[in-house]
Amino acid sequence: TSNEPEAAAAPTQQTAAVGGTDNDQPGTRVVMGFSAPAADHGWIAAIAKNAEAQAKQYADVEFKPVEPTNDINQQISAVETLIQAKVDVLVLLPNDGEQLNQVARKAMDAGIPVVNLDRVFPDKLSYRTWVGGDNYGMGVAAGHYIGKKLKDKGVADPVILEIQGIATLPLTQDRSKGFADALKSYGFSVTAQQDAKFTVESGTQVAGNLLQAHKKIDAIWNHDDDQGIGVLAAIKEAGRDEFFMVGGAGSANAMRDIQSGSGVLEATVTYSPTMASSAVKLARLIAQGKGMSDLVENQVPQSITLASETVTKENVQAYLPLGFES
Amino acid sequence: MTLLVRVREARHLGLVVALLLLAAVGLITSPDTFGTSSNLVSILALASTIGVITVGMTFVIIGGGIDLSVGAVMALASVWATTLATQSYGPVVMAVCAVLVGTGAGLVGGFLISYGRMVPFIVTLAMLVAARGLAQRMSDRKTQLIQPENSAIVELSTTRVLGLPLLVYIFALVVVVGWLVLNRTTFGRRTYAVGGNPEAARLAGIDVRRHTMMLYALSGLCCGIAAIIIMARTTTGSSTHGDLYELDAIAAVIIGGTLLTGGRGTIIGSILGLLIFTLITNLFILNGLNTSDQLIAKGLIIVIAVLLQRRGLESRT
Amino acid sequence: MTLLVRVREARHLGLVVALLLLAAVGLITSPDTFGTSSNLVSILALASTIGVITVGMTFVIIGGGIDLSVGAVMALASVWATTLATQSYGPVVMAVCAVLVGTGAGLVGGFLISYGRMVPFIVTLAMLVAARGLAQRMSDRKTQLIQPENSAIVELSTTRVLGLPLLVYIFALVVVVGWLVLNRTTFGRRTYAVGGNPEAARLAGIDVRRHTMMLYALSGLCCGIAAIIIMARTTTGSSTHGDLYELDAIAAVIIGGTLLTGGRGTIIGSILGLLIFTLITNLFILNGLNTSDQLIAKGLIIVIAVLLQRRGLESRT
Amino acid sequence: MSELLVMRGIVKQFPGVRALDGVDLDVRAGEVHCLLGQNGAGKSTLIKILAGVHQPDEGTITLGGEQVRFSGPVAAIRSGISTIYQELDLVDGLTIAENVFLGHEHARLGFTRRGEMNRAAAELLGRLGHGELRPATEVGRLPAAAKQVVSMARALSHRARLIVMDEPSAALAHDEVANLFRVVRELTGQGVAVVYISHRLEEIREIGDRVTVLKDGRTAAVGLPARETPTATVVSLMTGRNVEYVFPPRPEPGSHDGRPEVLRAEGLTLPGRFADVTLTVREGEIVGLAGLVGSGRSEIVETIYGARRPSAGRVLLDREPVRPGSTVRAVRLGMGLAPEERKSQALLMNETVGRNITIAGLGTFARLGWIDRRRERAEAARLVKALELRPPDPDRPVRTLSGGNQQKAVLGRWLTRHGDGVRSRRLLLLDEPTRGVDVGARAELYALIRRLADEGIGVLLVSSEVPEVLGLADRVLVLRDGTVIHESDARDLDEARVLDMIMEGSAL
Ligand SMILES: Nc1ncnc2c1ncn2[C@@H]1O[C@H](COP(=O)(O)OP(=O)(O)OP(=O)(O)O)[C@@H](O)[C@H]1O
Ligand SMILES: Nc1ncnc2c1ncn2[C@@H]1O[C@H](COP(=O)(O)OP(=O)(O)OP(=O)(O)O)[C@@H](O)[C@H]1O
Ligand SMILES: [Mg+2]
Ligand SMILES: [Mg+2]
Repeated sequence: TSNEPEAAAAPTQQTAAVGGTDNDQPGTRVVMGFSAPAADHGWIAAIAKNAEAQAKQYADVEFKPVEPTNDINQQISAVETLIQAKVDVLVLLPNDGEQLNQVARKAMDAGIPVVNLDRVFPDKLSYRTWVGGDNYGMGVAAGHYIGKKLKDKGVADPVILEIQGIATLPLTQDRSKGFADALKSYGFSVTAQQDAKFTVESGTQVAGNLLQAHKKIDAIWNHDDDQGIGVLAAIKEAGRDEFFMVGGAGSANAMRDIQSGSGVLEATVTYSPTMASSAVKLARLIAQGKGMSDLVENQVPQSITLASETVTKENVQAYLPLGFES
Repeated sequence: MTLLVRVREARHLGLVVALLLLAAVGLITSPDTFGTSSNLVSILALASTIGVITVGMTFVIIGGGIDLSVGAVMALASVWATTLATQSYGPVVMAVCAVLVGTGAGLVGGFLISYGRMVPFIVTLAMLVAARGLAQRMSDRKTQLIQPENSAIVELSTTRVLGLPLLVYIFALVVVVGWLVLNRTTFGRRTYAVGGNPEAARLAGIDVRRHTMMLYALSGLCCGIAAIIIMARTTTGSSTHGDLYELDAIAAVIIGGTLLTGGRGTIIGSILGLLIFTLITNLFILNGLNTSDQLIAKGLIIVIAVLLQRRGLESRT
Repeated sequence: MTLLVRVREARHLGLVVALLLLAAVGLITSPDTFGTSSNLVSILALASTIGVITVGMTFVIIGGGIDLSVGAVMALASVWATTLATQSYGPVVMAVCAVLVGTGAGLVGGFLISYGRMVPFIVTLAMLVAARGLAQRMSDRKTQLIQPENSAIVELSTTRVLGLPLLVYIFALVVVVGWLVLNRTTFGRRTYAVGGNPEAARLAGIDVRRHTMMLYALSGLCCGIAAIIIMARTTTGSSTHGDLYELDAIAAVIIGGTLLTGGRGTIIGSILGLLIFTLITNLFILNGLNTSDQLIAKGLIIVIAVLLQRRGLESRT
Repeated sequence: MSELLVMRGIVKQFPGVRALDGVDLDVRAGEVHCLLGQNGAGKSTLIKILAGVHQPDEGTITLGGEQVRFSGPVAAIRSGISTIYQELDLVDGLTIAENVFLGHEHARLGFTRRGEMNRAAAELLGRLGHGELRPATEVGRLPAAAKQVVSMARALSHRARLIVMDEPSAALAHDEVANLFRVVRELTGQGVAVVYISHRLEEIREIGDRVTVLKDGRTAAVGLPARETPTATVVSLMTGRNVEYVFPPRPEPGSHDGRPEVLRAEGLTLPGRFADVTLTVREGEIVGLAGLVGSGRSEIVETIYGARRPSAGRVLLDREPVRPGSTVRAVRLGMGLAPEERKSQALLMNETVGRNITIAGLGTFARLGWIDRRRERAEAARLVKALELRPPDPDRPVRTLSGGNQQKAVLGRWLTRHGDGVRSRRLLLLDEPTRGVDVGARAELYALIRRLADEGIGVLLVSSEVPEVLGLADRVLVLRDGTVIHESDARDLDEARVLDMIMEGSAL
């Protein structure tokens, strides 16, 4: 939410971290192509913004973003255009890793290293490095938080609801699987599952109906803090508070809610868009043939998975600066 | 007169039957949740956003046009009304702002259509695209929360009178006023003429262009009101609000028996059509169907509802 | 004869001017990339999926209907053709499967519309919803990769003849055949009659119902062909393919001068309309505009293109 | 009497056509001024200028001594001119009352006063002799004749000083025309002037005071006395030549007796419309159906053609039973129908004249669905010439043709010559084939129909003009309330007897 006055200027400084090593000294010039899905959603918008902000930190990087789109066909064309323009390195967040695989491979074959962000290409020859979050791990984290808490309370046969993002995305399916697996270790399972569309409004609508379907709820996991605003609004509208809720992604807004402790939102599991900043940094290093200064290796590693962390009232202070404004 | 009433009834009979059938399914499959008053309230609250838009859309379609921009205009209005600048003037100004933005967007589109003589489909498509873009720019693609001091807006959704949230009353008011305007005023009756036979309307001395423009302004106005409702329900303004509302609203209007070619249709039909859609979604979620099955079932139900409605229509001849 | 030709030219003049203007903008803003042959190839490849669909849509709209299901039917066809079961029969069966699924879905919709006498908007909306649901079920919401042994399909996108990928030839072939059918055969001529005045067409001895059904089958067929192209481009079948293609295709057809009320229109206009859209996207890609500004600009460009086209239309009277 | 309206030197140019080329018109208060002219002479265009629909390129209009210029229909209505247009201009979705008062509703603060409007409309309908029409009925559900009545009520609702009627009788039957004339006389009695356009010359003689004749967009004669001027003079002024307003000679009575039956309809029944209709048409024979509007003639013809499905009875073409309810079969077997409402039932308004003509016989210009465009164009050109369409250009959009010329194009559709292997027309069903067709063209059409019959085609003719049925047909069937009440050779009947038969006991 942009209207928190104190946070208005935050995004750039929070994510475009400039470390103190010589890797940040100007090097050879790098033309960096960037393609991501349409920024019609807070998390993706944060990705685009972080990438751009990070690139701006470097005088030696020429950042070339192309039209973000949710149409695979168009994203393929966009990447083709970047290949034609002979950029030095590509940062790609594909709409669907499998569908963009061929064109990513084409880029690699043309000698352009691809930094694969978030949604992974199935073919290892299609990217030089992958940076992304752990969707399965995210589900696991949420599952453990909910499972443990209910177990401690001694609730038998709890009603656990899950509100997914876009159901057709592989990442959604990974998250759900992790969630179910973690719950299983406590002997619990998901009572009902519905998908919203990552938007506030569909969050309201789906939650509004779900709350009617279940008169007594013990816990809700909502995959995405952006749509979570809508979910919370629906909960408020229905006047319900007998349960607790866990969010996903880790928006600043959700963290502030957790901090205030006034609502049902108790925790959120992170899936941070800061990975875009990291990807840009890595892409630059790859293009310049450098390694990561904290590692002994001469080159950037092949894959980097961010851990999904659980933010609760106890540790929220530490995470707030990393929360993205949805 | 009685004949007319009978015809009207028959016209909606199929829809009413479809609605009752769905309700019966609800009562059977979810006996303890479906029929509860809180579920019915929730259905009405859900229906109210698109409901308000559907009223405006009914006018536009009867008048021979189409408005694809409704969802985007609603989003723009919600964003404009929740910028920090607007919010600093308090909830009344926010509401007025939403309504003005909606009406303004409608006027612009209507002007291009009537005086620029451009096809409504294209103009409102362009408006859709541009309004979403503008909303994104304005909000910097962020979700704008309503500040605590303006919670009067949110209370439209949380405050209840006689068990119903205030926004349901807004919805009802829009429907009633829309019905009155369409059926009891010269503006409404002329809308049928403008849509059914624009040349005849012109020959009868009606200012077809001005009238057309007003229809789109009216639709925009409804989007503005819908923006207030969505702000109340989600506690936010966002450029993502109202995605694909145009399809839902048009489908409701057409299931309700309004001709896409204009000149014929009713508000009641549109609202019944919309309630059918809302009920379908509610039933699915109560029964925990997954989205894929929901979609398949929805397709089938739409076809069945229309078949039922056609029977109703035919029985009158 | 010459009069007729002149009318046709004038009809598309505005579109051609709009296209040239866009090209000029491209050459100015991205002098070293826009004009390259590889960029032009990329534009054509991008246009070919919706392009094929647009041809079918032009028939349907001239015939007085509308088809909202195109994107979903394409997705369903792509999914069906890439199931492991289908893939085990090799690439030819996969292609045939896509075409059959598309045509079949079109036939079902067309049957409901013509013999069930239901409104096209609603039937194809129901088909959209149901086909997406079915595609999701069938693929279990997963993206289905084309197996290496069936890479002949993928080669449609990677193999080039005279510098152009094979799929661009498919696109061109569909356009040419579509043009011939519409302008040189009894089927095409009757399509204009059926859309322009169905009652008159019936009384002139045309089987309006069967013809209408065939139009939707034709549109479905085009969706099947488009499915092959999208499979080649993405190397996958997926229930998410073709999202909102219906809007783009309808918009292209209407910008091209086809009347939404039927009875009038041209394939060339539709293709020009589509190329305008594709060119806009390409320009944005090359110039790296941010999405919000793109959307706003797109809205404006659409309006300008239509204004130009209207000038062209008027100049002939 | 003073001149109420003076139009001088009116010029109107349409793209490619000079529709009016210096027309004068003087109309006095309290007179019925008839406007005559061939199809396409410019009558409708002239009155559209008077009604403010078109703006003249040149010329002046003086109304009540003041020069006026109408920027739109509203301005003309305000000046006291109201118009009944040739093409019906009603809104189907509204009620009769709402149509009558469209644009000048009884309203307070924007809210319509429906009771008041319904009462006022009922009064106007009663004045027109149609008290049975309910003001709250939706206009879309009315038959063409009733719509014409609504149009008239609308014209009366303005309390105009000049009422223009563009072929108001074209959709009316005999008795309805009498009603119309009563109203016209009532109006002129109150000092209202009426400009009256019709192609039926006997009507002019009955109701008209003075006549202005248009020819090719110019005034051929001004202010002729309507009753005294000989018909031959009027016709030759209109056409520029002498037209025998007579019917072509017919074959001897009984000469068809031995010839095979092209059509046989047995016991056709459509509940509520017609019952147990049996009729035959032999090769080379013209059979006429006479009856009031609403007696079910159109329905019978449409049922034979397969456009409606009968509840009982069957249709035989050349002794073969025809599958009911399929116009496709009917056309394939050799039937052709010229329907009564050309605009809604026959014409493809977006298309050219040529394409309108060839659409029904498209298959004969095509091989495997591929159209031989040379042959198609040649045939269209031949028919445009043969039917004397004005202008004689097959590439003109049919929309821009005058009403009568559009009618010729509809007929032309069934006259295309058929190529090898395709059966040519065996039976033509002509429903009001001369509606809106001028005298000259009418004589040609009559000759054409007779010629087709002589070539062996059977013709079933429906016309609301009794003399036409009697003059053209060999045999006549008289209908009342959906049943055949009389059948005989046309020569054995006269107009008075037919009218007697069809009116007797009629509700109308
Ligand atoms: N809108 C138009 N565009 C082009 N040409 C037109 C238009 N309206 C009329 N015309 C032409 O003007 C001429 C006069 O037409 P008009 O309709 O006035 O004839 P009319 O005397 O009323 O004939 P009819 O007796 O057949 O009704 C015709 O040649 C017609 O084709
Ligand atoms: N003036 C009228 N008022 C009310 N109903 C009418 C009127 N004229 C016709 N009808 C209705 O329309 C039906 C058929 O009318 P239709 O015009 O087809 O008859 P028709 O004998 O073919 O006359 P025509 O050949 O002049 O059109 C009748 O059954 C009657 O109920
Ligand atoms: Mg005329
Ligand atoms: Mg008739």
